[in-house]
Amino acid sequence: MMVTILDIIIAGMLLGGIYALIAVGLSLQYGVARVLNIAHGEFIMLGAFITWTLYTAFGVNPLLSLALCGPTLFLIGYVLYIVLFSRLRVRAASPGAYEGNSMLACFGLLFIIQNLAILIWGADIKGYSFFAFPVDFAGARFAANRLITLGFAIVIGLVFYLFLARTRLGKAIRASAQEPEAAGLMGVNIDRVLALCFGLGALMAGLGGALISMSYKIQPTMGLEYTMIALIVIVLGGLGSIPGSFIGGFLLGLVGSIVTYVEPGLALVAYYVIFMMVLLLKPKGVLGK
Amino acid sequence: MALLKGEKVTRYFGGLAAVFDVSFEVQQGEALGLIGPNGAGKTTLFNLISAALTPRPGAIYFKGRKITGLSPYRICRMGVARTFQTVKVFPDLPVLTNVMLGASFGASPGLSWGDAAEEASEILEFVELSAVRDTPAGELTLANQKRLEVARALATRPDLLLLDEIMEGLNPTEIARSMELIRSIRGRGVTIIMIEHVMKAIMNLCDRIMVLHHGSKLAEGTPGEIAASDEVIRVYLGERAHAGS
Amino acid sequence: MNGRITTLNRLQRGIVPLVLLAVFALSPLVLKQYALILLTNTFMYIILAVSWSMFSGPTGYISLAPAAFFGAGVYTSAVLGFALPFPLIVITGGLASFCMAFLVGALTLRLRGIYFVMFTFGLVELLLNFVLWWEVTVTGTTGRVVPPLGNTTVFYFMLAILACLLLTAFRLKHSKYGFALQSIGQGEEAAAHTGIHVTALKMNTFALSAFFMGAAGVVMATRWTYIDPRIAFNPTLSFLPVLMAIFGGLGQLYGPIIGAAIFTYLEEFLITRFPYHYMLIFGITMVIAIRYLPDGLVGLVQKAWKQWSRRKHGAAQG
Amino acid sequence: MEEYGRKLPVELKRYDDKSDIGTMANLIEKLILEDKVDFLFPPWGTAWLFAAAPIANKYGYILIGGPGGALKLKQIDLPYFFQVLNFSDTQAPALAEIFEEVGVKTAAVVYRGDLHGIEYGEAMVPFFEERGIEVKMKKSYPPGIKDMSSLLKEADGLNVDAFVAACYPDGGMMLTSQSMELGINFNAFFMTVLPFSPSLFKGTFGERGVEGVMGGGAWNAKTSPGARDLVDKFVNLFGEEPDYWGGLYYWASLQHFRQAIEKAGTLDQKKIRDIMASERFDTALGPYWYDEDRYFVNHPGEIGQWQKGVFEVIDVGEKRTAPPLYPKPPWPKKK
Repeated sequence: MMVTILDIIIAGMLLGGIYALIAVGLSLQYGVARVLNIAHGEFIMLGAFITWTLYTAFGVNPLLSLALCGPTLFLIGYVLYIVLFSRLRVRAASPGAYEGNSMLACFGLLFIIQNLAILIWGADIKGYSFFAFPVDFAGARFAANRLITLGFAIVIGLVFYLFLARTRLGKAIRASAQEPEAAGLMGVNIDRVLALCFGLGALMAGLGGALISMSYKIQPTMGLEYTMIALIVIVLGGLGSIPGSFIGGFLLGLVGSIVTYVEPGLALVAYYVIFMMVLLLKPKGVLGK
Repeated sequence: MALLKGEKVTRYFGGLAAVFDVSFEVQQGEALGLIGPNGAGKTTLFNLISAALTPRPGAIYFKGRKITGLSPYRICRMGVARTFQTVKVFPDLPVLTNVMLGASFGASPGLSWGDAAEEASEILEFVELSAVRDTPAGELTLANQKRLEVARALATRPDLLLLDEIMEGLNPTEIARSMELIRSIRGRGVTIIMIEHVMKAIMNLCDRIMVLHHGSKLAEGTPGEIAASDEVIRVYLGERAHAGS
Repeated sequence: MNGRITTLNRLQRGIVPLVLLAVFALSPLVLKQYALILLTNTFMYIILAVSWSMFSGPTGYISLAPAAFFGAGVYTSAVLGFALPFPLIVITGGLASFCMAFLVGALTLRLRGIYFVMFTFGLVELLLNFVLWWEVTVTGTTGRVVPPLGNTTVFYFMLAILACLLLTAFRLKHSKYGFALQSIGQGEEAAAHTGIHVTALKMNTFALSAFFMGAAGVVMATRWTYIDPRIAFNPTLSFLPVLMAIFGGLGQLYGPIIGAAIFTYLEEFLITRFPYHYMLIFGITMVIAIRYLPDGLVGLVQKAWKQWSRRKHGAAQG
Repeated sequence: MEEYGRKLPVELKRYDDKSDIGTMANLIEKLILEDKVDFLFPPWGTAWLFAAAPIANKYGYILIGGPGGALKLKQIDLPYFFQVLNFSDTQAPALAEIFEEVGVKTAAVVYRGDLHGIEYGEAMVPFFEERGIEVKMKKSYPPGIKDMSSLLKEADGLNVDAFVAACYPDGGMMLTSQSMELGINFNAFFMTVLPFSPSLFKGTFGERGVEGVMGGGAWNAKTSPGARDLVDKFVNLFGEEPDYWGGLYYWASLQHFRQAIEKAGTLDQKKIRDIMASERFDTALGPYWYDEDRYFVNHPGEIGQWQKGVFEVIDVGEKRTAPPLYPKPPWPKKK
């Protein structure tokens, strides 16, 4: 069986599902809370390692761990925002200064979380087998765990989207994203909403990490790679746009799959070329006006 | 020859024409008032003249030379200086330095940093800000920040000065001082276009008035003619009254 | 009388750096080898931090590209090897970075805020991955051996670059262009309408700062002796200088210097005593610095000084 | 120590280079200049060795390149640098020989885009072709790749007998788990770095999972009495098996080093170096010596294969501890 076009497309979707999921969290954190969370990948890593630990030490089904990783990471994110970022926000002379400072603080967080993880889990590469068998699909063959990952990514993304679009809290979040001052006047506790957003971003990272650990090998230093991918995706989809991140994720997955097929060594180069081209030519994202 | 000439100047934002097909002429030494309801395209027109935006289509000539497509700093050095509707002083820099930058970069040829200090002191004297010359500009009162913007613009040795609502938010005493300032700037031979909602100032200071409405030129004439125009009163005052209600 | 005081001040100002330069120039005669190596290392970070803050300090454009410019120098060093006399390689490496920065500057004119930050960081990763691919598929190697120089030679080259940089940064900061850069940071639009050629000034300063980073890269490569794309374009070298500069304080020229010096010393101190907690402590310091020192260390000291002198003043009056 | 008339206490100083080459270079010089250590042990990783070797050599310090290294270092004259591992120049022909013996006709070669990958990737092809094995696919992949399924699928589509990867543990883990997940099985599955590590490889995929996988190395407890002793000691101490590539070689190189120091009776690096470069000593793996380029040559094996939980040496010739298992059994069915 030769590698077919369908093969490449589905492989791109599988990759894209993960990309989309990890980007949505970052997009929310930047789009609403205005924190460009460079430590996003570290939250993903935490989710992955919690799942790994639960599975290898206690035999907990990784899909069950999703229910634990999410809330844990949410709590960490929420507290971090209250303790660190809200203070930076209040103090900053301008929105630009806040974005700069909060990003640098995230770099600090990156080092802290990463090195704590190394102390706890060691620096080695880790992995486990879960749903590691092939599934034949439309004449092409894929790993079961990746299909599950894609399925969950889409479901989680949809639920999240509905939450933002339909619930009162979701509407408050979107109001804060568009006009923080007006939202404040309407009785929305802006600090709490922003903390909520940051926490939700971390929650998405935790879920993403748990899903990633099912089909990818994990390492305490894996974070930055995923952060960069998430960054590229949210730029592609337009900063702060949740549906944009989703579409951007699948787009990038597709590009990655195609380039990897032609010349694997150029996959990351292609990502960054796209990233910089979009920044230069369509800074509002490929979907933006 | 007119100092400044606009030919069918147009600018769209999205599908909306902020300025549409406006032609105008300003003579050397003249003071032109630019009035119109909010959103009439006055500030957009300033942005087009000072090259913050490019007219599409349309052309603008300054001293007979086509200036459309040039960058803002070139236009400034050719002799067009401006102030901003929302003040844009350099807040952390001392008042004197704010003005020195204008003298050193905006004037043509630019002054050396040392000469710029002398020139800037003189201009601060002229706008009566000498007392606060070492204060960071951000710490000034709004009225003084507006004066500082005028000073910075003057330091570039302009032939044409664009003043965008420099009296907005000022109290009557400050407005009187501001009018005094504009008079003495005219005394230096500088041509002025001013956007202003303070009608008293426009009527007293300007030789001619142009009224913009929905991006188009509604009327043009001496203050007397404009004050007598029914259409202007209906559009301008009507909307003002409406906005105020 | 006023004039005499300023001349005296200027003289004093000139003497201090000259004395310092002389002290450092003579230090290889006195210092132990390892101290010299440490000093070289400190100089490298000072160069990166100061050249970064030369552009990013006044304009507020946070560039995460130092690793790209430094790496360009490192690679120049590796590619040219013995082909040219070393001082020429240093200049070539600096120029390579200069040109690259100029190009990047031209491309990123329209980008502001976070977009600029992301672009510059993307640049580092793009270069890293591209050079990696290029070396694998085109030249068929990834590692390059750099001819080593003696520790003392490396030290003098670093000192020379640092001296040139400080002189340049000082002259720039106190020239009209220095103030123009500040005005860009405080209101780019207003700066343009005040007659400042904003783009040219930004591009030139950005490129100038990259020159020194590149030159430092050339020199440092000879200490590392072996390099590959991952070593040359190490993203950490983008973050560290930024952090050092902010930690020290951007308002004054000596802020980044102090920041870099403290950080390198801290690194040396921590890494030998707490090897496994070093990066952790580093991260914590970073967060605390940003959380509690908005104007950096220098800002903190200045504030304390102001308060102290005010109190003293007040007491004298009362 | 004869020179001092007594045994000298040994103090170990170790620093963490936080995987940064600049820091590493500084720390090596700190050990030499500041701490004035008597002996230097190397950092982990090929690139790190590359940077450390010239520095140690500059100060006349012996450096035994245990963990990592490459043939490329031969190009530089470093009289104080000793290399312990076997490299592509012996492993590639040994693999080709095994492949010819078992009847491999076609192969796919993928390699990591770095020093290690390129060296092995380039080295294998001529040896394969010499023995009539057609290389139907040869591709590099970048470090940090996230998905290698297209490489596996392509090789599978070409119906090659052998899949050969010059990889590091990250890529090796991904290749193994993705072939399992995709149910792609080759008659021969070889990876340079990873299979030799019982903890990483066997520990992750299980004894049945790794059955039949080949890897660079190699030795096992059967190699010699000393080897069995090392395995026992290691298991006692750390609760896991040592790695079956360098593990025994480093151990033996240290025994060789110790005997050289004893014979020299001094801490003088030059004298010890001269003895190391010329003398044979008996070690855990048997006689141990370096050739004229200061490369250890008497390796107990080149290629290993997991068979029933043992990393068997399958080299053609007398080093072999078990015949190769070919074709490799299919991946175990997972729950």
